[in-house]
Order: sequence, then C-alpha cells, then structure tokens
Amino acid sequence: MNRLNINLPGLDLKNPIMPASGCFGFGREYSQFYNLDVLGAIMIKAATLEPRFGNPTPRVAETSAGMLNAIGLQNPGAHKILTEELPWLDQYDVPVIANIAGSQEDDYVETARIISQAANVHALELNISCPNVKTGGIAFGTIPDVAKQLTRKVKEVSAVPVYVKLSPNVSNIIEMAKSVEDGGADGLTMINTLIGMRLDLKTGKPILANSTGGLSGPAIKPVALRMIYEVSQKTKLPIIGMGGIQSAEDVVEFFYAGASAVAVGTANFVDPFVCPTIIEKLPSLLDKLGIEHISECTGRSWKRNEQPVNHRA
Amino acid sequence: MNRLNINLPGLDLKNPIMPASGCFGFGREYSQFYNLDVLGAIMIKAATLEPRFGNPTPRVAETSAGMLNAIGLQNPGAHKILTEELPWLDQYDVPVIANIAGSQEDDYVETARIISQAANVHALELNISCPNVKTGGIAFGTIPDVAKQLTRKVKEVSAVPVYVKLSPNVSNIIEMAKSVEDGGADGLTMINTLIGMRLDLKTGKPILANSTGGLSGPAIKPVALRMIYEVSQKTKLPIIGMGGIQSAEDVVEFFYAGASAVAVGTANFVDPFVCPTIIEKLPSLLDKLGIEHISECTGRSWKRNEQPVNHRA
Amino acid sequence: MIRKELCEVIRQTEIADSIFEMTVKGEMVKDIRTPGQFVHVKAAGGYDPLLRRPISISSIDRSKNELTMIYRKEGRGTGLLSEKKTGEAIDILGPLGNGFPLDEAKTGETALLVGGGIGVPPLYELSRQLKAKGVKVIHVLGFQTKDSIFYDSKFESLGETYIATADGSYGAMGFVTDVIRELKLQFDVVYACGPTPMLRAIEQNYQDKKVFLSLEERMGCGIGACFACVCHTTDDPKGFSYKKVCSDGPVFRAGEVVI
Amino acid sequence: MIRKELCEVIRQTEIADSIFEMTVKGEMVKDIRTPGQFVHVKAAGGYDPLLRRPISISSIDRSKNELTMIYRKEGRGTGLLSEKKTGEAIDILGPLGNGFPLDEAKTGETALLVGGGIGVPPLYELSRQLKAKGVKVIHVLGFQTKDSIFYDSKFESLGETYIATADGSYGAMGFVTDVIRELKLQFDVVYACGPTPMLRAIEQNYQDKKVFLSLEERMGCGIGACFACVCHTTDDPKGFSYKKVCSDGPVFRAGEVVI
Ligand SMILES: Cc1cc2nc3c(=O)[nH]c(=O)nc-3n(C[C@H](O)[C@H](O)[C@H](O)COP(=O)(O)OP(=O)(O)OC[C@H]3O[C@@H](n4cnc5c(N)ncnc54)[C@H](O)[C@@H]3O)c2cc1C
Ligand SMILES: Cc1cc2nc3c(=O)[nH]c(=O)nc-3n(C[C@H](O)[C@H](O)[C@H](O)COP(=O)(O)OP(=O)(O)OC[C@H]3O[C@@H](n4cnc5c(N)ncnc54)[C@H](O)[C@@H]3O)c2cc1C
Ligand SMILES: Cc1cc2nc3c(=O)[nH]c(=O)nc-3n(C[C@H](O)[C@H](O)[C@H](O)COP(=O)(O)O)c2cc1C
Ligand SMILES: Cc1cc2nc3c(=O)[nH]c(=O)nc-3n(C[C@H](O)[C@H](O)[C@H](O)COP(=O)(O)O)c2cc1C
Ligand code: FES
Ligand code: FES
Repeated sequence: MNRLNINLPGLDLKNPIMPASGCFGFGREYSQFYNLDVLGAIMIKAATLEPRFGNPTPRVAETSAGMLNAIGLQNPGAHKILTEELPWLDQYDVPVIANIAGSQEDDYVETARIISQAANVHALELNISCPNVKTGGIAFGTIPDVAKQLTRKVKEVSAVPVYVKLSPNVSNIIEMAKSVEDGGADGLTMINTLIGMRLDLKTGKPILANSTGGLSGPAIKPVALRMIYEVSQKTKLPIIGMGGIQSAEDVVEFFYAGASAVAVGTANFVDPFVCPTIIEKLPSLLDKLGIEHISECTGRSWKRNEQPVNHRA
Repeated sequence: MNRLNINLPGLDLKNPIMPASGCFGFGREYSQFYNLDVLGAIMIKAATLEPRFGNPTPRVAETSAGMLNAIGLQNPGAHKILTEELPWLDQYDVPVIANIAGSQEDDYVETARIISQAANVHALELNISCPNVKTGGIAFGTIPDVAKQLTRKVKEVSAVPVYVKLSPNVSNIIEMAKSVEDGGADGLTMINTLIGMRLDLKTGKPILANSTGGLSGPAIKPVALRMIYEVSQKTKLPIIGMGGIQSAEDVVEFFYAGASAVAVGTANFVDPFVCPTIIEKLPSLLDKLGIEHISECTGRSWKRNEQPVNHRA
Repeated sequence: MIRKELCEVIRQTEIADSIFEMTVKGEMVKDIRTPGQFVHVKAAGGYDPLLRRPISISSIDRSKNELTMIYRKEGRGTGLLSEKKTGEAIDILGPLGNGFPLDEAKTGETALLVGGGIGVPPLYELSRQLKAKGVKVIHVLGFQTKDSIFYDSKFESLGETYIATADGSYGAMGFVTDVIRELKLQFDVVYACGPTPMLRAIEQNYQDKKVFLSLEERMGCGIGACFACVCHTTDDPKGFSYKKVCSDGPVFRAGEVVI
Repeated sequence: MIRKELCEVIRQTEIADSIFEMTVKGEMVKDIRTPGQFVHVKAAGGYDPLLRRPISISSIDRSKNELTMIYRKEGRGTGLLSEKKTGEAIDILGPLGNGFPLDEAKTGETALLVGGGIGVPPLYELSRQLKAKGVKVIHVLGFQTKDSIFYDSKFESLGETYIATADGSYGAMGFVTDVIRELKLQFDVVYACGPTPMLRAIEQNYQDKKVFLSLEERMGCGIGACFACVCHTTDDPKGFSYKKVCSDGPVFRAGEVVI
C-alpha cells in the first residue's frame, strides 16, 4: 500500500516530498547522488524570460540556524530552460513544477506561456515573492490586488495549474492568500524567504553584496508553520509547505499545520541526500504515530477531532 | 574614559546594554545574580491598565535557535507597578524604560499617564506590537495611521520621552517607522517578536495553548538587522535594537546596522549573566576592531566612509 | 543562592531503557535545601538547543559536592545529555525552586511517596532524608513497562515499595492510585511527583491528608522572570493571583494551586 | 564520484598559531583526482552551525585512505572542528571541484607555487606530485607573521622555498609578489592559491606564462546547485556567461574568469 501518495491539481505525486525552487538547480547536480525518480516532484530554479546573471558575490551568508541568499534569480532564460534543462529532466519519472519570475507582468505571462508547454511541467509556481531582485518581485508579493491580477493573467496563458508562492514579508498573509485564490490560483506554496541581513564585523558593511537577502532554513520554520496554519483555515487551496524542513518529523508538523505536500530547500545543501532520507523514514514515523496515510495529517491542528474509526457505532 | 556611554532622548546611559521587556520581569530575579547598577537601563515587563493573568499554559515552546512565547501580557496592572515594582527598582542607579500595552487607545493613554509619573521611569516604550493578545495589540502595530494616532495620544500625556516598539510582522517597516515619527515618537525600539508556531508531533495540536506565539532569539537576528538597517536610513529617530542578541559581537553588528543602543531578551534565560558579560567584553572588542567609542559604530553599514582622522590634511 | 556553574560529569549510566543516571560535581550542591529542587541544564554550548532543560535532583552527596539526576532520553536536549562522558563539563543553573517540606512528616509518622515515570527520581533523596529522620516511608511507583523501571531495589532498601506498570509487564497492572486503594495503605503525609492526571487523582482522593505535589510545566528562565510557568491559585481560580512553578514550586501543597 | 561520508579523525595538531592540521580516514580518498580539490565539512551535527565549511585537501595518503586538511581557526565552524579528537567522526562531503592541472608542467620544467596564508595548504600535495613526476618546484609562501608560518620545512624538502611575512617578523617583509620580482625567479608554470589581491597581482604580472589560480568564494551547496559562488567569465565580463567556483573551479586558468 502506498501511504505517501498525494493528488493535487496537476500533480499526481508518489510522495509529497520535493526539493524547493532554487535549492536544487535543474536537478543535474543531485542526480550524482541518487536517482531523481524517488522524488515526489521537482521544483526547478526560477525561470525569467531573459537570461539573468544575478547579483554580485558574496551571495550567501550564514545565520543562526539559517542562511541568507541573494542569488538574484540567475538563470539561463525561459527558452534555454525549455530546450536544454527540461528535456534532460524528462528522463526521470517525476513531475516538474516550474518556478517563474519576472520584473513586470508581461515577463511573467510570457515565461508562463513558454515553460508550461513542456510535457514534464505539470504545474507552475508563480514566484511573486523573490526578495532579491530590484524591480517588481516584491510588490507583486505584498500588494493583494497586484498579486490577484498577476495570477489571473498567468492563469489565462498557462497550460497547467498555477501555484502561487507567497512571501512571508507581509502584514496579512491571509489577505494575500485570498487575493490569489480570487485570481484563480490552483494552489499555494509557502513560504518564500524572510528578508534579512548580516554585517561583517571587521568592515562594518553588509556581508552580502546585495546588502539584504532571503532568510531560509530551520530558523524560519515556526513562521512558515504559523502562516500555513492561518491560511489553510481560510482558503480552499491546497498548500505545498516549506521553510526549514530537515526531517520526516518536520514534514508531519507541516501537514498538521495544514500543508498537503512539502518542499525542502536549504537542507539539500547540508545533506544532499535529505529528500530520499525523509521519504524513506516517513512510513516508520507514520507507524509510530499510528497514522495510516500521510494525507490524514493535513490540518490536524485545526480540524475538529473526528471520532476514531473503532469508536463509531 | 567611558567608551560605552550613550545619550538618547530621556536616557543618559552608562552603556547601551539593557534587558528587553518581558525577559527580565521587574528585575528582582536577576538581582540575585548581579548588581543591576551595571546595566545601561532596564526595560520592564509590559504594564496594562488593569492586572492581567495572561494566557493558559504551555506558554513557551522551543524552536531552532529560538523560542516562542505567548505569555499574554501577564502583569499586576499599572497601579501596582507604580506602587510596588518601580519603588523597589529605585534602589538602583539605573534608568527604567517602562513598556506599556493595552487593548484600546484609552488604556494605553491612561497607563502612560500613570507609569510616566515614577521618578525612575526615564522613558516609555509603547508596545504596539505584542502578538499574544486577542484584542488591539496587533492592529496598532500593523496599520500606520492607527500607530501614528496612538503615538500622538500617548505623547500628549507622557511626562517622559516615548519610544515606539515596532512589530516585524509588517509588509513595510519603513512606513510604520515614519508614521510613528510623524506621531511624535522620540525613538524606536525594534524588533518585537515574529509570529510563529510549533505543533506537537503526538497530538497534532499546537504546543502553545494560545496556538501561536512570538518568536525570539538568534533565529530572528537577521530580520532585526535588516529592519534596523532600513529604518535607520529613513527616519531621524534613534533606535534601540533587539532580536537575538547574545554577545558583544552581536551588539556591534546591531550598531553597524543602525542601532544606538540594544536590548537583550531571550539570552537572559539561557545565561542570567549575559548582560553584565556583554558589558564587560565590549571594550576589548572595540579595541580589537580599532574603535574608540561605541557610538562610532552606529550606522556604519550605510554611512559613507569618512576619511580616517590621520589622513586629513 | 543560585549558581551558574560548569559542573564536571562524574559518571553516567543507562539504568533502564532510555533512562540515564548522571552524577555531576559542583559547588551548587552546598546550596541545595530540600529534596525536590531542580536544576536547569544547558545540554550543549551554542544554540542547538537554545534553552535549558529542567531536571530534578534525585540525590546528593554533600561530602563530595555531587548531585545526581535521572532523566529519560526524549528529544534533542536529553539526547545530547545522554552522550556526555565522564570528565566533560556541563553548564548548570541551580539549585532552583522549592522542594518537598520534610518537617511536615514527624518522626514515627508514615509518609507515602507516589511517583510516576520520570517523576520518580526526586522521591529518592526525599525518601532517604525522611528515613534518616525516623519517618516510615512507603513507595508506590508507576512505570510504563518493565523495561523502564529503575531504582526499585534502592527504594526497597528504604521501605515498603510497590510497583505498577501501565501494561502489567511487572508488578500490578494499572495506575499507582489503584495500588494505593487496593492495598489499603495507611499513611499521614503524601508526597507525589508524576504526570498531571496522577497528581489530580491524588489530590482528589486524599483531601483529608497532608499532600504535597510536584508539578511540571514548560519553562523559559527557570528562575521566575519570564512568566512561562504560572498557574492559578485555588483561592482565585479565574483571577489574577498566580504561582510560578519554577520559583514558587515545583512542589505545592494540595489545594494551593489549580492543577 | 562525490561521497557524503562519516570520516574518522586520525589525528589533529595545532601546527602554528591557530593553524590546525587534521587527518581523517575515508573512502572518498579513492576519488580524489587532482591536488587543489576540496571537501565540504559539517563542523557539528544539528544546526549550529548549519552550513558546511569548504576546506582544501592539503595532502593524501592513498594507501591508508587518509586525507589531511590544514585550516585556520576563524569562527564557529573551524572553532568546533579544532576541538575534534582522534576517533571522532566528521560528516564530510567530497572530493569536490577541480584542482590544479599537473600535466601543464612537463618533466624538467620549473613550476612556481605561490601561496598566501591559508591558501598554502593545497600547494603541498601539488608540490609533492609535481616533484614526483620530475618537475622542479619553487615555493614562495606568504604569511601574516612568524607565528602563523607552517609547513616551511616540508616545502623546503621538496624544493627552493622563500617565505615572506606581512610584518617582516620572518623572511622577507612584504608580499609574495615582491619576493618573486626581487629574486628574479625563473619558471614555466605558476600555480597560486591565496587572497584575491594576491591572485590578481599574479594574473597581472605573468600574462605571458601559464598561470593557474585557486579562488575562494562563500558557498552554499559546494556542488554547483545553489549558484552562490559564480563568477563572470573573462570573454563576457558583464554578460550571462559564468563559472561556479565550487564545481567548475576552484582552480581556473588565469584569464578564464573575472577575479
Ligand atoms: C521541574 C521539572 C523537573 C523535571 N525533572 C525531570 C527529571 O528529573 N527527569 C526527567 O527525565 N525529566 C524531568 N523533567 C522533564 C524534562 O524537563 C523534559 O523531559 C526535558 O526538558 C525534555 O527535553 P528534550 O530536549 O529532551 O525534549 P524536547 O521535546 O526536544 O524539548 C523541547 C522543549 O520542550 C520542553 N519540554 C519537553 N518536555 C517537557 C516536560 N515534560 N516538562 C517541561 N518541559 C518540557 C523542553 O524543556 C524544551 O524546551 C522535569 C521538568 C520540570 C519542569
Ligand atoms: C574552495 C575553498 C577552500 C578553502 N580551503 C581552506 C583551507 O584549506 N584552510 C582554511 O583555513 N580555510 C580554507 N577556506 C576558507 C574556509 O572555508 C573558511 O575559513 C571557513 O569557512 C570559516 O568558517 P568559520 O565557521 O570558522 O567562520 P565564520 O566566519 O563563522 O563562517 C561563517 C560563514 O562564512 C563562510 N566563510 C567565512 N570565511 C570564508 C572564506 N574565507 N571562504 C569561504 N567561506 C567563508 C563560512 O563557510 C560560513 O558559511 C577555503 C575556502 C574555499 C571556498
Ligand atoms: C539559495 C536559494 C535560492 C533560492 N531560489 C529561489 C528561487 O529561484 N525561486 C523561489 O521561488 N524560491 C527560491 N528560494 C526559496 C526556497 O525555494 C524556499 O522557499 C525557502 O528557501 C524556504 O525553504 P527552506 O528553509 O527549506 O530553504 C531559494 C532559496 C535559497 C536558499
Ligand atoms: C518571554 C518573553 C516575554 C516578552 N514580553 C514582552 C513584553 O511584555 N513587552 C514587549 O514589548 N516585548 C516583550 N517581549 C519581546 C522582547 O522584549 C524582545 O523584543 C524580543 O524577545 C526580541 O529580542 P530577543 O530575541 O533578544 O528575545 C517578550 C519576549 C519574550 C521572550
Ligand atoms: S520558567 Fe520563567 S517564570 Fe518560571
Ligand atoms: S556553492 Fe552552490 S553553486 Fe557553488
């Protein structure tokens, strides 16, 4: 019996574990370590319409239980991803979720149109929340109406379901979630990174060349859980949760909060085998917790206690 | 020579290190460990007009490099604080910054009026950002105009300068800071806790009885630094920085970002001697970094490089 | 006086399934007043984990400045503690809180000591001290299963000892409260430490006796500053009056606080 | 093949002021191809610190499956590493990257090896292998001060060795580049590892020679996945073309990337 399979719009997942966008490139590097077929899905690095070099280095800095990155959406552009990266990934039996970003609406729309053509792209992840690019990005992620409008435009052209990736850097995450739901989103992914910073003790200057960067890793897990808990109760959209996940226990905690699948980002850098390890450990953890199928965990923190089966009539 | 003294509105500090509100009670417990005279100031636990019991327990949960709390502003009420706690603290030669909170404007104003009468209260800290109370609190901290109005009202009655404590749970921290500056704030303290959550693996329910709580500790340091960096460049108000400070190095990093003094919260629970230890270690750290006076560090990350003295003419 | 001290690990043994007994040496032993006080232990330097862990003092040796803790390996903190080797140093804050009042049991009287699982350890030093002053001690100790039983013979050497296991794999099957009732045990004072439902039942059952209960609560500071561990007092169960488990307790007289 | 392996610490010694030499045993030694490759080390379990630390391989012993690293104790990560004792296990990912190309120096030719501070270590294995294939090696090594000098006699046993210190407390005072110029050293190939300004100067000064430079950059993954460590290529310095220091480097031919 498969105790881990999950069905979400466009995504027929053998298990709910996938690497998070930007933390797994286009899969090539990690394919040295294990067969990518074991993954539930792969969220590929953000695609923009034109190629981008990204920000100057240093692009990463460490923090307590976290890291800052300011990669700046470096990528070869939508066309090259379509013609070079996605065909390579097609050798694996694993659905791809393509992360798309842009500086203005048109870029997003055009990128969505291009990327959603690929046969192995089963969903788009609309990245309205990248904190590391100078234009656009952040406004899309913090102003509800702008986000709704963008979602609608992308939905119009996309050949596959659209998940919107929410930024945690907002006063009201529920409002953002509802807006993109209104805009026609098929699902949510959350959270992207918190905006943070580190300073160099000797120079007094920011460590990152970009000054600020996105905070990820275990440090942000409680913020992610809280937002998923809040949003999952107020929208009908399925949520792919992320933020600091490192273990099977973390995965279950995200499900309890309200997630229906999860993505693992920073932890891949710490342990390249983290995704297969989690997938392997989940069944015995479910045993220990007395859970049949992982889908039972979704929203357990706020769902009213259902009667256990053996207590019924 | 004193290399650590700092002058801020209402506050003549022998050094810029003070315990953060809610993490030091009213000082009694820590007076068992050391003479409170060594501190730059003391930020006392939040006062509300009426006494409060706070939230049910569990009120704390641990996270990676952080902790969640949902104390819920437990306190004996403004009158008792005025008549019992502040007189006790008056035996020490240390200025008190009184944290005040409320559910509605009137509460804040009345509490400010009462508490600011005490001779040893040299400043108020207007807590518009406590995430753990059901009414008020959070709205004051996230809507700029509401915050401005509240600041103005409190300023009208306060006998001492008013510092406004900003919440990090906002889309635009600069906007919040500018609003309270417009409202007449004399300074800012930042940041309060991020809203977070943990779930219990066995029950599936939130660990905190209050479900969500405020995230503090090293995990939030990069967020605090980023916000202080942004705000210090856009307002003229001095900033008392906080969020995960544990060491003299952390203090200097906060100054570089733009702080003029700092508060230490969670770290007191880990090491009751953390404040005196930091104060003791600062001078040798300044030596190592070639800095005369700690005030030179404020805003070094964004101030244009001034010519070193020996290069002038 | 409360000290923050680097204490040296003298020895550490796994005495039952996932149950560790660790003895450390430190000046703070001089300041321990009553059995049932606890220490707040930093399981590792740095911030992994960040907070201290409250652990009861299970016995002390004043002549050697040694104190012993018994803990169950649960999560990250106790997991790291269980890896400590003889000679390593551990950052400990203590002694903390107020323990069991010995003078409530007079010489010649009988004290009933009731422990559940990881609530058993502080009763050991209590029993030793009661016995030393001529109090008759009876122990009723509950464990999950046979493999998690510890210190049974140590308690037996101090007085009558009855064991219950939740699964019946050793001693009586069921709760300690059942054992006390079924054996019709007679006593003057009760001292108890264990899970809250057990403490509630004891409070309920022995309203006519002197009963002292040691509570557990998630803690921040452990010294009374953070207000993480408060409980209502019984005289004002919905009001503003409170006690802190860390600094007013962990031991309270039955009826003093709402549990 | 890149392995993630628990390697056993064979020995660790402080060989100069805050400079540690650590030898570990692991299967990954079998996969090391060239001197100048590095490993990515997890200084502690858990998340304190979270990320791995890149450290060059300074020498290998294939017969024993041992590799040696030399590192300066800087911050939290290297601080924790320096406390590791013989017999402890360390989680290491490696070997990573592409090292110095040996075949660029032919038997009978002269190779100049230039190292600055903590850039010196990978040159040691390089020098041994060059010498073994009959290349004449000259070393010019720069250190901050006398107390931070290490491996000087080891390099001397392989070939001419010149030392410079920034404060003049040992050898020539000043930069390695000054030493090379003043001594009018003659050579066919240059291999260099050290601070970026040093590498820039070497690239500038020896445009007519074959020059190979090992770069440093803050890293996330260490394997080419996160794009933390990219640099522009010289043929397109403002464009989209890039190389990753971790997986394309850390050694590049002078003129290949913008440093
Ligand atoms: C006054 C007092 C005395 C105690 N004495 C003992 C003892 O003698 N032996 C023993 O084995 N245990 C004792 N406990 C419980 C012990 O503190 C926890 O088992 C321990 O904190 C678990 O830490 P962990 O890192 O292994 O688990 P984790 O679950 O990883 O801990 C996460 C967080 O939850 C807190 N926590 C988890 N369980 C408890 C708990 N039951 N009570 C309070 N906080 C908890 C931890 O302190 C930590 O902050 C005592 C608790 C209190 C309050
Ligand atoms: C390819 C390569 C090879 C290296 N080889 C050696 C070597 O052989 N010996 C040696 O002593 N050092 C070497 N370094 C530098 C070494 O990685 C840093 O000194 C080390 O990461 C510092 O970690 P820390 O925790 O002690 O310091 P911290 O300052 O606390 O580290 C904080 C963060 O910054 C990063 N960081 C800090 N300094 C550097 C640096 N110079 N380069 C890259 N990242 C840095 C850390 O990896 C970590 O993520 C090498 C670096 C690279 C990129
Ligand atoms: C180096 C790095 C690069 C990232 N790049 C992207 C990106 O291109 N698009 C995106 O939507 N999120 C990006 N993210 C955010 C992650 O997908 C994820 O939302 C975040 O890191 C939180 O998860 P984690 O804590 O498991 O890393 C990136 C994160 C990191 C650390
Ligand atoms: C247990 C606890 C109680 C707190 N109570 C208050 C409070 O009453 N008023 C307030 O303004 N901030 C309160 N805070 C927030 C702190 O003052 C501080 O802003 C925050 O914890 C970040 O600093 P830190 O990371 O050093 O703890 C509390 C924090 C903690 C951990
Ligand atoms: S744990 Fe802080 S008051 Fe009890
Ligand atoms: S460190 Fe991740 S790509 Fe080089």
